[in-house]
Amino acid sequence: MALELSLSLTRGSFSLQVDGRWPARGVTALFGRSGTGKTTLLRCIAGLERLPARVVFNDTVWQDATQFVPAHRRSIGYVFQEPSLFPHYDVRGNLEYGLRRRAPEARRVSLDEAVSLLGLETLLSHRPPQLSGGQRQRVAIARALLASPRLLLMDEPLSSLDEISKDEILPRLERLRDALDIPILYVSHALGEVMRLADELVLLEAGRVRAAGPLQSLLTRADLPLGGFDQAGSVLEGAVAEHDPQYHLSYVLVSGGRLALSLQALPPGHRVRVRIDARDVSLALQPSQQSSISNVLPGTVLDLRTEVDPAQMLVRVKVGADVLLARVTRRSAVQLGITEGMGVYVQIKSVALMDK
Amino acid sequence: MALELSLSLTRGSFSLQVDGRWPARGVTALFGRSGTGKTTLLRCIAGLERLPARVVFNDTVWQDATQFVPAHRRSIGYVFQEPSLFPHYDVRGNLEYGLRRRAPEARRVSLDEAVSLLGLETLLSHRPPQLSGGQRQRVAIARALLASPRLLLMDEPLSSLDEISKDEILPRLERLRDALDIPILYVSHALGEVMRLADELVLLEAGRVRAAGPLQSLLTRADLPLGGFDQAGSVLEGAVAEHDPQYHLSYVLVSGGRLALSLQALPPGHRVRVRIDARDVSLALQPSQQSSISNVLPGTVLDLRTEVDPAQMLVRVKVGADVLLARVTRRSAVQLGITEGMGVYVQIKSVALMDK
Amino acid sequence: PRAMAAQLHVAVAANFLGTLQKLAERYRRVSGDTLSLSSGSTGQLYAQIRQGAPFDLFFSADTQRPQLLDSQGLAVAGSRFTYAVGTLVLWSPRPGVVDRRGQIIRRGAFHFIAMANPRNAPYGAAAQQVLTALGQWEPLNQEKKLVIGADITQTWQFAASGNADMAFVALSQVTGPGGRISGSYWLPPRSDYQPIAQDALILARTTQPAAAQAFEHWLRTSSAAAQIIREAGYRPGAP
Amino acid sequence: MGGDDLIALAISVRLAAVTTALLLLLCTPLAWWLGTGSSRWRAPVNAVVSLPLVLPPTVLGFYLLVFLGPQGPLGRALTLVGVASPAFSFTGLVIGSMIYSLPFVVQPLRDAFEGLGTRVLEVAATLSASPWDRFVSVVLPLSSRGFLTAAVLAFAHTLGEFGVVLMIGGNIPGRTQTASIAIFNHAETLEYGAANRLSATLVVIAFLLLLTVYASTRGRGARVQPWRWN
Amino acid sequence: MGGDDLIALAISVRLAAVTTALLLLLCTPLAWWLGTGSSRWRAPVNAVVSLPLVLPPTVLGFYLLVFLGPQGPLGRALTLVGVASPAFSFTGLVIGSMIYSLPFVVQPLRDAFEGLGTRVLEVAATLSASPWDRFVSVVLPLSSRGFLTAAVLAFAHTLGEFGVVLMIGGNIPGRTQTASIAIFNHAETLEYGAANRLSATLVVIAFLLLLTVYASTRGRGARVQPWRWN
Ligand SMILES: Nc1ncnc2c1ncn2[C@@H]1O[C@H](COP(=O)(O)OP(=O)(O)OP(=O)(O)O)[C@@H](O)[C@H]1O
Ligand SMILES: Nc1ncnc2c1ncn2[C@@H]1O[C@H](COP(=O)(O)OP(=O)(O)OP(=O)(O)O)[C@@H](O)[C@H]1O
Ligand SMILES: [Mg+2]
Ligand SMILES: [Mg+2]
Repeated sequence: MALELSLSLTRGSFSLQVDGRWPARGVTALFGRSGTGKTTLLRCIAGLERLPARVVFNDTVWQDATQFVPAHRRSIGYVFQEPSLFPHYDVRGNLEYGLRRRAPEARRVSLDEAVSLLGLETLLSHRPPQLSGGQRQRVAIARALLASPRLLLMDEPLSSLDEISKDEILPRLERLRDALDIPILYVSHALGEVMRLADELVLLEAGRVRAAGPLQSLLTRADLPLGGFDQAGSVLEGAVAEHDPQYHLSYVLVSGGRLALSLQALPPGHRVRVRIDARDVSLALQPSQQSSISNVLPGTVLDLRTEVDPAQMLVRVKVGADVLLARVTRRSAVQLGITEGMGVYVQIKSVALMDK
Repeated sequence: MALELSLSLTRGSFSLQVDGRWPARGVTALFGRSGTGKTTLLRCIAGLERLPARVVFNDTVWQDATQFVPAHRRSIGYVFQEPSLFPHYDVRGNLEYGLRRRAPEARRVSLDEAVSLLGLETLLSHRPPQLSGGQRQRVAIARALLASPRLLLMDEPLSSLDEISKDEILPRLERLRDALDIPILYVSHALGEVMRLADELVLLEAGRVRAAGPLQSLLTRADLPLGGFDQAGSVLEGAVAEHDPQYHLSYVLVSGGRLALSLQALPPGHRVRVRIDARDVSLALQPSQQSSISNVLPGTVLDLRTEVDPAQMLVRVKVGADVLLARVTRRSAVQLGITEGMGVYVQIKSVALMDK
Repeated sequence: PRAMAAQLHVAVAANFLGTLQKLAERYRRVSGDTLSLSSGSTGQLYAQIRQGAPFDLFFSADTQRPQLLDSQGLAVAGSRFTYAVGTLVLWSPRPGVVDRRGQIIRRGAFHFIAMANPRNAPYGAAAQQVLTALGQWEPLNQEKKLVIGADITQTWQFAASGNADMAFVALSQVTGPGGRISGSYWLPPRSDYQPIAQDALILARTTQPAAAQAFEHWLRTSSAAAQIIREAGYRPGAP
Repeated sequence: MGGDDLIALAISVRLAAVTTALLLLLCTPLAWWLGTGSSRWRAPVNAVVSLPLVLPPTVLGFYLLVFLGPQGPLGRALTLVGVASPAFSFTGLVIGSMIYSLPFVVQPLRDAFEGLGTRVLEVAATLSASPWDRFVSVVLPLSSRGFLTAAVLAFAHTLGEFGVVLMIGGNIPGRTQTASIAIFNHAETLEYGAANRLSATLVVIAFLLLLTVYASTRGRGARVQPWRWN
Repeated sequence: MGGDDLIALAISVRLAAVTTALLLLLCTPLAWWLGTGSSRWRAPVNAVVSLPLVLPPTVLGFYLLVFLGPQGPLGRALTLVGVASPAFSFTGLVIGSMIYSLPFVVQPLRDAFEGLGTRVLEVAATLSASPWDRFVSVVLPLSSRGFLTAAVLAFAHTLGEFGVVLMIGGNIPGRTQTASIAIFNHAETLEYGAANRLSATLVVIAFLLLLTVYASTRGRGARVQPWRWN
């Protein structure tokens, strides 16, 4: 399953040139600054821009020099950057619009599922002007899901939602994605959201793909600007080792050792991915005792890099077969005498499971 | 300077009841979940909803039982949740709309300032449909600023902006706010943004004010849900003590001791506020050596609280006269034997200055 | 005899407009006075006059409306006279359609006969009388073969455009230069319909009674005027 | 009011209804093209659409009559295929009224379509709605205001139309004599009482009809529309 | 083409221009109220606005004449204050044309205003624009399509109007004889050549005018409008 793209478009001084073949499975995050062409790219994939391009989804040619499958026959779901609800329908009408246009046997999400997934129970008879910004966004997501698409395009779908709603919706969305196996192309500015959700990452810069590939490998690459983000971090593969119900902890074995994280309802041996943010990682020369930091693994410093803020340094540490990022002050780096190749202990304050 | 509000409104099953007097200085954050009435409240203050209410701004009665100052005479700036640009003007026309309607002597922001503040230099001749979502939002902010308002209402103004743009815009906005002394009422879902920007916090829940007061005091209050947020933390008052140019560090004296943070161009003695996130704080029984964690202060445990995730605990620690939040695993808390009244060392991985 | 040439405002029934234009031109040459002609249907002009329209003279297409105005005191006493008497003709623009004896009406080999509205147009009333005399009024009405023009011009247009096979129109409409008539036609016997007299009068509101009377006098007595009227296909009224 | 007047009234209402329905049907594609297309022929076609208004109705009617008549281009063509000329028939009335009321239908519809914007259609397309489906489920309801105005103008204008109708219909009682012609006839023959009665009836019928339409439809339209994110 | 025809043409164009301008001016507030107000009188007023169309023009003209004439209620009142009755004058033509073209102006404007939505006005208000300022700087440009349609319909319709104008103006050459009446006169006197020439001139003038208007304005309108966030 893959999405093959080749397009080139110029609008005034802006130009978008994309050539690539990205796996269409799980969540592919489209990450880039404002105005780099993320929305434009989604529109091209959806068939909303008429321009010479080549778009192939899972071996179905959607567009090339000789043919153009119009948007309504591409079986996509599109959550627009602005919620764009139908003003002449209430919430239920909006939700049913796409649902009705799928044959019953092709429906993979029921109205009730979508409604409870996005917490719309009390809003069904509201008209769009009677909704708050975040409520509108949730309706738009539910509407797209109910079209049972083969590919879901989401343009910053959670930007107007509060953390609690996000925390509620994201895991359910992830489960739905896995259950239904709908690949998602997900535009976001928030690296945190991306790290949490994405399997693949496409990094756009000024209309060009700067890098594309599995999230893990891109996050810790020294040549990409991702380390500079507040929420920079790394993603590790591992397997559930055991559970500690007393402290509500689960242990995950990664290449470099054992990590404790919040209790998960997963059988031992289950393969998981965990996320470790650079800001949660500190370095020590000895494994500390008597600290609340519970995860400490030995590693080897790969390199140090100055950040935008000269008081900070980003240290890449090889832990087992993985690379972790650690953000430390320059003073600490000097005082601890951190140099390339040196052995250190990484103290990890917090490890998050990426629902996989 | 204060904003006095007293209003009550019912729409279907939603009701908004607000009574309060909030200081109108610096940034007051309006924080609350989606659909709790933040937008509705801003609209009432702006004079966009005709309803019985009492609104007094700096001793000017904007609205009470006998009078109603219409929106265009309230001298407000309003950044709507949807950018809402004028479709019949290009970016320059949108920006000039409010500017032109201020007498030249009353203008406090010039077009060039606003343009460079929000990075709109290359977009001036674009029409709204030729802008990306984030660009539209930036234009809307600049437009509101150029109206030189006496009160600025901002409804999630940065929701479509990437971190880098936010990091560029926020400090400049803060400086402008201080230079011009325009009070800002700032709606946001993102606790991080709020902690960074706000002086005062108003916590809305289902149409009611749950709590209102200075940011610092609210953040660490045990009875409020703010500790439960991923980005929970605390804000401390302090004064610049000295600088360390070698490591690009500045030292700030807070009630509990000395904190190192990124070098600031501030004279010693300058009063500042610093932000410390709960996730950046770990606890230890002894001050650690040989760790990259550079800020360690002694303190006393006030209380422990279980979080939504049972594997985590939120510990409130008295450090000098301040209260810090620390997020630790339940296991660590038990292993370290943390109890109320116990003396601990707080290890602070990262301290952020709040441009004040 | 008068110091300045007058301008008279004349309301004229549409069917006589062309003829009155010629008369006015001639009169201007003999008297220096000019006529400004406002045409319309008789009913409309009548309504306007009752509402105080600024006309000096009124040339009606019938005798009824002038009589009414006279009795309402809106006319200069004694000024009403018959300026022309029309002749009805059944006409088709195509040769060989209308026979010289009007048998075609009885034969019924046509789709439509056009005629003016008998209730307000004198030519329409005359046509109805002719059809009644032929015993065809009822049957043609039943078969809906009669198309009714609002006025005699429209009736002519129905036939001229070929949509009606033939039409009862005024002889004045189909008389070309030199008295030639194109197409085919039938002149019903005058005994079959009442004379189509058209009356004129001077309006009481006129501000130029002398000039108006002078024109009326010229029209009633001048042989040149009678000649023009005759050439247009009318018979002049009794002097 | 006489029986003839009642019949004329019925013909008028029927004519107005048929004309309005046909015009809405035929003008929708034209207005769509004018409102959303990008051809450079749009400006001239827009201009041409308004031209039927420029000529006095009787004159327009006369030209139509010539065009439709046995010697006219269309009339001749019709005769060749064995169809009777529509002059002096109800069909003729409908044709004439349609031509004359064309601008009243095209222009409001065009404005409505132009004002729709593309976003709602894009959303519908991503929800698998085919172009026709989009038209029915999105364009129609969101242009209801334009359709209402078009229908009201066409209907009212056809009720009152007189010149074209008289010319092309031939004022045949019971067949092509409409209420407007009947009123005109009454007025011409000084039957002002009858004219007033028929006028009043026409006005009252029209008023009640329009009132019903506006009272029911406006409300809905208003609820749907004031909300826009522009 | 004779001098009289040229004069009639000039009167027609002037009448259409004056009527259109006055109608746009007067109907804007009415249409605004109809389009954005919430009074329960809106439906009946909406219905009444369309009624001038329902009567045949000559009949409407007749009633107007009765009303405005020296014996009519308004005419008599005017005479009392020393103003001449507007019947049979250019003023009368303007009044008659305005009444008859009223619906063509009110309805497109109302639709345009109704379609604006409240958001742009709110934004303008928060940028210190007074209601009048908002109207000029936001409502007018964003309703340009409605104004254009209203103007085109009113102008074209007044050019071709015949019945009302004939009745209330009295067909006085050089004063109230418009081109449409002149064409009618030519047809009455069987001067079909002259009628055709004048008709053609009228149509060509109107076409060129409309073409210019559409070619210049439409383009702008189209650039502004297709973008909407709804
Ligand atoms: N007609 C045009 N002329 C010039 N530039 C244009 C035109 N249309 C679009 N652009 C530019 O195209 C770029 C891409 O816009 P796009 O909406 O795809 O950005 P984006 O990545 O989605 O940004 P955001 O995150 O802010 O939504 C923008 O920089 C915009 O200014
Ligand atoms: N007419 C109505 N009937 C019922 N509920 C309504 C109506 N109008 C608004 N509401 C409700 O009012 C609430 C407040 O909306 P508001 O836009 O103020 O929320 P908000 O705090 O700005 O949310 P968000 O962060 O999502 O923008 C919403 O829950 C909405 O559903
Ligand atoms: Mg975008
Ligand atoms: Mg909101």
